[in-house]
Parts: sequence; C-alpha cells; structure tokens
Amino acid sequence: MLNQLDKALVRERIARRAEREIVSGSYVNLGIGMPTMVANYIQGGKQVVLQSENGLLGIGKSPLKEEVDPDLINAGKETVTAQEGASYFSNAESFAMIRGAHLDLAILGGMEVSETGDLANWMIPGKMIKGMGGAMDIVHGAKKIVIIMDHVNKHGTSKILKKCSLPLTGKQVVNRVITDRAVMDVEESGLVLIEIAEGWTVEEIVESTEAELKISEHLRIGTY
Amino acid sequence: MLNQLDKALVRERIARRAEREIVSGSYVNLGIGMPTMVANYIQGGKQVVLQSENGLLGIGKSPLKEEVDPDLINAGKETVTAQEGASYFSNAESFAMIRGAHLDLAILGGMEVSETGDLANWMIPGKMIKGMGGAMDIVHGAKKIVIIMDHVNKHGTSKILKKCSLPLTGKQVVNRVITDRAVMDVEESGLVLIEIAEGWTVEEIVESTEAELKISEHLRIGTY
Amino acid sequence: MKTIYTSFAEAVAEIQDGSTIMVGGFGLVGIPENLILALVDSQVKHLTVISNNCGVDDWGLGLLLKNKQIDKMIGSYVGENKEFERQVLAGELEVELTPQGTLAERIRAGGAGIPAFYTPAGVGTLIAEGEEVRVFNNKEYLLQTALKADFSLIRAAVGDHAGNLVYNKTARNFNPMMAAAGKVTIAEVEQLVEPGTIDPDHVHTPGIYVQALIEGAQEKRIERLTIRQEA
Amino acid sequence: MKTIYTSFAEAVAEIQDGSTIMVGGFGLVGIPENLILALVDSQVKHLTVISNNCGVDDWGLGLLLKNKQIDKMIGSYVGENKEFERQVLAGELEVELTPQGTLAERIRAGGAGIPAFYTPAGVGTLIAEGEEVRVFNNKEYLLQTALKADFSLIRAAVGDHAGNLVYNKTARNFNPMMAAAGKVTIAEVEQLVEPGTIDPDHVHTPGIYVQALIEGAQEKRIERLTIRQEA
Repeated sequence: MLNQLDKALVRERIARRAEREIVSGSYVNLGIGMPTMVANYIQGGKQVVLQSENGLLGIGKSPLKEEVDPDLINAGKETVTAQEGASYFSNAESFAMIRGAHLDLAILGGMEVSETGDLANWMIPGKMIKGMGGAMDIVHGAKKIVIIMDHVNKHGTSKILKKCSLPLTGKQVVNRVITDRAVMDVEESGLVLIEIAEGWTVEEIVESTEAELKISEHLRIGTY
Repeated sequence: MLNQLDKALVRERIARRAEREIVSGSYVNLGIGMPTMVANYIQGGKQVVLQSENGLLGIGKSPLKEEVDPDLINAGKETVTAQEGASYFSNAESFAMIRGAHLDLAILGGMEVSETGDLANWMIPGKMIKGMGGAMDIVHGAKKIVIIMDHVNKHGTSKILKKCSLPLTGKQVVNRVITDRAVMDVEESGLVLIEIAEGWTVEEIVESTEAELKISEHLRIGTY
Repeated sequence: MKTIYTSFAEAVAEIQDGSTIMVGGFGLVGIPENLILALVDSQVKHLTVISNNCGVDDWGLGLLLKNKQIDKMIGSYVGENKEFERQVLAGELEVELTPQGTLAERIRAGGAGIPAFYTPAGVGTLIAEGEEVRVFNNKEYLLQTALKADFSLIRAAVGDHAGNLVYNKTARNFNPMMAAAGKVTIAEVEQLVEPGTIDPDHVHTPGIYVQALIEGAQEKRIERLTIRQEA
Repeated sequence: MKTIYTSFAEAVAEIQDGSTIMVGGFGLVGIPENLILALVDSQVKHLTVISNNCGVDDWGLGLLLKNKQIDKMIGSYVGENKEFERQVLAGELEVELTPQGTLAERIRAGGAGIPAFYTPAGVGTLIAEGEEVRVFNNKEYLLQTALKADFSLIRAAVGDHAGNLVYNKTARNFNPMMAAAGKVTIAEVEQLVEPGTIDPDHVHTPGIYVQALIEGAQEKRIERLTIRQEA
C-alpha cells in the first residue's frame, strides 16, 4: 500500500514536471495513461489546447455526471468534454494535423529511450501485442516530443539505454526525457543531463543510466 | 447568322443525344461549355445529381435574379443554385470523389479523340495555354467518360483520329464519343460505330472519320 | 434515391463469406451497433475486418470475434479484448497492425483513388520490414497502399434520403473515410430525415458515398466512464 | 489566442520579396479580397503564387500580376486574364500548370505531412514528362509531391478568436487545404465571432491551422452572372 502511494506520488512528480513543458498558447497531444494526468496539473494562467487523436481539438475537463455524452471521448476512451472553441473532425484530418507538424508538443509514455532518441513504447516480445495506436504517427508529428517514464525498471535496471532492446515506436524521434530522477535532452552530441529531481545526485543518475550521459553546463539540481 | 443558328441547332442536337447517356439515379459531372448545356435537356422523370468540381454535389437550376449568391458557382464560374439534398465540400474532397470513381458519368468536350480512346481537349501548341483545369483528373475518375464534339473541324477534316495530333488530356480514357454525325464506342477491338444521326449515311460517316471504324452489328440510323 | 432498409438482417444480407468489410468507430464510439448484431446473426464467415479496434468481449466487433466470423483483422489497437488474444495465440486469427494515422490515411486513399502515398510513421521499426523506404527532403518515409472494402458499415447521427450524413462529436472518427472506401456503404443512422433538412454546408459525408441507410437506436456503451465531481 | 489584425497592411507586412504564397479561391469566389489589395499596396515582389486561377485583369490576383509582383504562378487554369498571356509570352512570368485535382491533393499533402503520393491524372500526357510513373493494380500513376507555402491567404465566411473557420457554399474550394499548408495562415473573414459561437461539429477548418485573422467586407464580383427568368 505504501509502495502504491509512493508510486502515485512519483507519477505526480513526473506529471508536474512535464507540465512545465507546456507553453501557454500551444497545441498539445497527451498520450494515454500517465501523460493524460499531466492535464490535471496545467497552471491556471496557461491557455492550452489539447488534441485528442480520435478527432477533437480542445479537450475540456471530465464531464459532470449529467454532462456525460457517450459520443464524446478522448483517445484513452475516457468520457470528456470539449472546451469553448473546440472542433471535431475525422481521424484522417486528425492525423493530417499530427503528421503535418501542426502540434507544438506531444507528451508520451515510454518503456525505453536510447541516447540517440529512439523510443520503444508499444510492444514486448512474447507478450500479447495490443497495437501501436497513434504513437508511431505522433512521434513523427509534433514539433517537440517529450517522453515521461520511470528511470529504471522494477529490477533497478536502466530504461535509458545506449540502444533500445524492445521493438521501436520511432527512430531518432525523442527530444526530451523526463523520469522520476532526471530530465535529459537528446542532442546532436548525445544525451545531455539537464535537470535532476530532488533527492538524487549526479553520480546516482549517471550510475542508474546505461546510456552515455553528458552533463549540461547548465545542469540544475532539485528542480522537481 | 444562319450559320450561327445552324451551329446552335447542331449543339442542341448533340446535347439532346448526350442527355440519353444519363441514367436516372446517377451522379454526373458535366464539363464546361457544351456539356453544361446537357443539363437543360434532362428529362423530367430522371433523378440526376450533378457534381461541380469546385465543390458542389447537387447543382440546381440557374438562380432567379433575386436568388443569386456570388459564393455559389459551378466549375464554369456561372452562378447556380443547389438542389435539395446538396452538399458543399473542398476541392480536395471533390477530386477525391472524382478520382475515387464515385461518379457514374462525365460528359466532356473534345478537340480530338483517337480510336484507342485518347482524348485531347486542353491545348493547341502555339496558342496561349490556359490550363487543363480538372479535365485530366476527371477523365480518370468517372466510371464512364463520354465526349461530345464536332465530327470534323471547320476545314472538314476528321477530329476522330487514328492518333491524336494535339497534346493529350488522357490516354485510353474515352468510352463513348457523340458528334453531330455519329455515336462511337471505344472497345477492345477498336472504335465501333453504333449510331448515326439523322441525315447521314454509313458511307459519309466512314469517309469523314480518319480513325478505323468498325460497324456495330446493332448499328442504328437516324437516332438523333 | 437511396436504398432505405427497415430490417438490419436485410441490410447485411449481401455480405458474403470471405468479404472484406470496414466498420466505423473508435473504441465503442461511433460503431454501427445494430449492423454488427445483424452480422453476428447472419453467421457470415471468413471476414476480413478493417476497423481501428475490435470491440470488447461482449459488444461491438468482439461479438463477431467470439462467434469466429473473422479470419483477419486490420487495425491499430486491439487490446481491449481477451478473446482476441486467445484466437491470435491459437493461430485462429490473422492480425495486421498498422499505425492509426496510417490506417486512417490508407482508408482515405482508398476512397480518393490514390493508390499509394508516403508517410513517416513506422520508419525504422518492425512494421517497416519489407516495406519500401524513400527519402524526401532528407527524411525517410514508408510507401503505404490504399485500403478498400467490399462493404463499409458506418454510423452517423443524422442521415437524409439523399445519403448525406452528419456525425456527432467524436463519433465521427473513421466513419467518413470508410464511407468513401466501401464499394457498398451502409449507414446506420440515429435519425433519418428528408433531403433539405441538413444544411449543405454542414454535411460531413456527401450522399454519393452512401448506397443504403437504415435507422437504428444505439445503446452507446461507455468503455471508461470518467466524471468529475461538482466543485 | 490568435493574432487579430485590424489593418490589412499590417496583416501582410511579414510577406517578403521572394515569398511563396497560397491564395484561396476558385475564380473570384472565396478569394481574400482585401489581403490581395494590401499585397498590391505593399509592392512586395518576386512572389511565387499558388492558386487555382489568377484572377481577372482588374480584380483578384490579376492586380498582383498587372503590378508585376509575381515571378511564378502554379495553378490549373489561368485563362481569364489577358495580362497573364502577355507576361508569359514575354518571358516575364513562369507558369506551372497542374491538373486541378492534383493541385488540390498536393496542397492537402503539404498540410498533412504526406511528402508525395500517386495519382492517375496526367499519365501519358505532356505533364508526365520527366515524372516518375509507377504501376499499381495494372494501372499507371504519376508520383506527385506536396506543396507548401510561406504564407497562405484565405477567406472564410465566419471565423472565431480560436481560429476556427466556416466557409459559405462553393467559397470553400481551396481554402481549407491552403489553411493547413501555409507556415503562416492569415484568414480574412466576413464575420469574426467569439469562441463558442461556432458549433464544433460545423467547423470546416480547425483553429490550429490559422495563425491570424482579420475581418473584411467583400465585394464578391461575379464572373459569369447566369440567371433564369421566372417561369
């Protein structure tokens, strides 16, 4: 139970840090699961338009019980509402919007990220394959791709790798990774550590990261 | 003047014959110029939906003076109205509809047609090129392509040729040609004469046609 | 002008063993509920089904699956269905997974007479194996071909006798592209109205794409009811 | 949320010599009249213009042409304009003619992140010279690449502050695709309204595609007035 609570707190920490990626006035796609949680932490002053790849630009709050419309869901199949100024469209138009790089930002979950920005987040060989949904399109779509994930797996092994071991969702597509421990940018020169979460040291991050990590000159510690 | 009147009568004759191509319940695109005239002769009982490639399915009559909406035109840029049950859409959707073979029939004008169904109707070398508009798309779109045209040019030379001399609009795209003198089908075996207009004989048609003409077993004479 | 059915059994009667069918919807939203039920009753077999998802165990396409009427499924996400997993692992069901945007665009291409196009989705991944890769402006793209169907079963909120359709909110999803990509498109509409009722500027699917319509009441099951409390 | 201009001169101020611009409209229907007039006043030169037509001698894009601001024109039909002919014959104006459906699809592809696609239009004709031909299902198709623009100038009937647009009748034409294919899209709207005024199901162009809006009254000149007499 305590462990579960910890997990929830860690997820909230990641989501709150990810929220800082969202610039006011921008168009954002949030992946299913933890990324969807990010919406709960969007700061009051920010004007953000959230896109749902099933055909909605301008996701609003969850509906009140009496507002529920079964024809109105997000990509995670949860009932939602639409903001003022929203629009509905087909999946073809939705992915034209995504593929055409009209979204400013996508925040997606990850299973593994490589130091060259490869992302694996859709299948584990040997386990039932559920499908990639829209992830393979989205990683090539938004102007900035931010991945949020745990830094290590349950065995303590790094999920930030030299090379992904799982089948890829996209190759050289990730711009930034936010984990429970650190924030890293994928740059021409390699993977750069730019922020460290509260309670962790540079040495601990480097040690728990399989990928080669360059330390940013502007590294900030305890930012979240 | 008499000559002009004759010309108008000949055009009407062609248009009336072309109208017989239109099956009730079908979707039809009429090209600019003489083909547009065909709409004037559509028999009362027929339910026909005319498509205009600028983005209208269900062209209605010309507007009364007080009905004119400058935002509502056909592909010939003439003011029109919309039928009950009409819809408006973008040019991309319009040509998706055309290219995707959803139209049953297109009736277009022609400068030259070859015995293999090549069509030339958009440019004359040495003269100013105005552009092909939608013709190159439409000839690959509708399920049946009918060309209406004069049988010979003003010098009396055949416009139904073994091979087109003018730059093509489309290769092997024509299904049927209707002229002031005859109706011919493009078939695997070649160009087949199936009907002759009033006042002409088989010999006269063959003589005024450069293309090799097969005579249909079911040839009908004086049908229009 | 269009065929208007009053019996769902009749509406699906032409669908034969081995047909390829597209079925609209995203999750359980926007699916033609009664057409699917009629297809189950019809016992038609060996279907190839193109749909983003495959329903849940006891609703939507999951019912066809349970009844073993599907030989092959083309979709982007099929994870809500235990029977699906069982049939795949048992080799009873062939699956072709395609990125959602690629699926939507392949269906659009099918209806639009575009035989093939290039897209970045899937470059450098498993799904690119055996596919043609081509560089445009220094970026790699995959060649993808169009998808068509013998029958498209779609759902709209309102349809008129001319075949024009209007969808409600996110129930639009794959329905418009499938309407155009089906050789025969059967639209299940919540409300059937006379031509002239729908403003021509509000039409989502022009009537030309629709061959038949049928009015049907929808259950609209909710997969993930998420509500907020009054503040 | 969007830039709302009140001066047309300001609206076009960022367009520079040598820019590629898309301009909505079919004939004179749906053209952004005041944005074009402002572009004439701006004296910006060496433009590449992508538009289905090129206006008439004294209206629409014809004004830019007369003022010799266009170096290159990409369109499908440019026959309504004598000055056009003169400039082409004098070698002052480069023209790229493309079939109308191919033009529409190339612009759609530009906005949709599709770098290239295959289409049957033009196979076996002059415009296929030097182009890649490929066979799919025993039919020949031409490879065509996407078109994008630095600026798209479009017109809508209604726009809201979130950038959502609604077009009127056949004034829709090329405007929606151009809205998506412009790096910067400026929409001239007949009526500017608050967000929430337009039903989200009636939006033709979602706001994400539009960077700026300006309200403007339209003359709406008619090229071929065709009327019928009361019966």
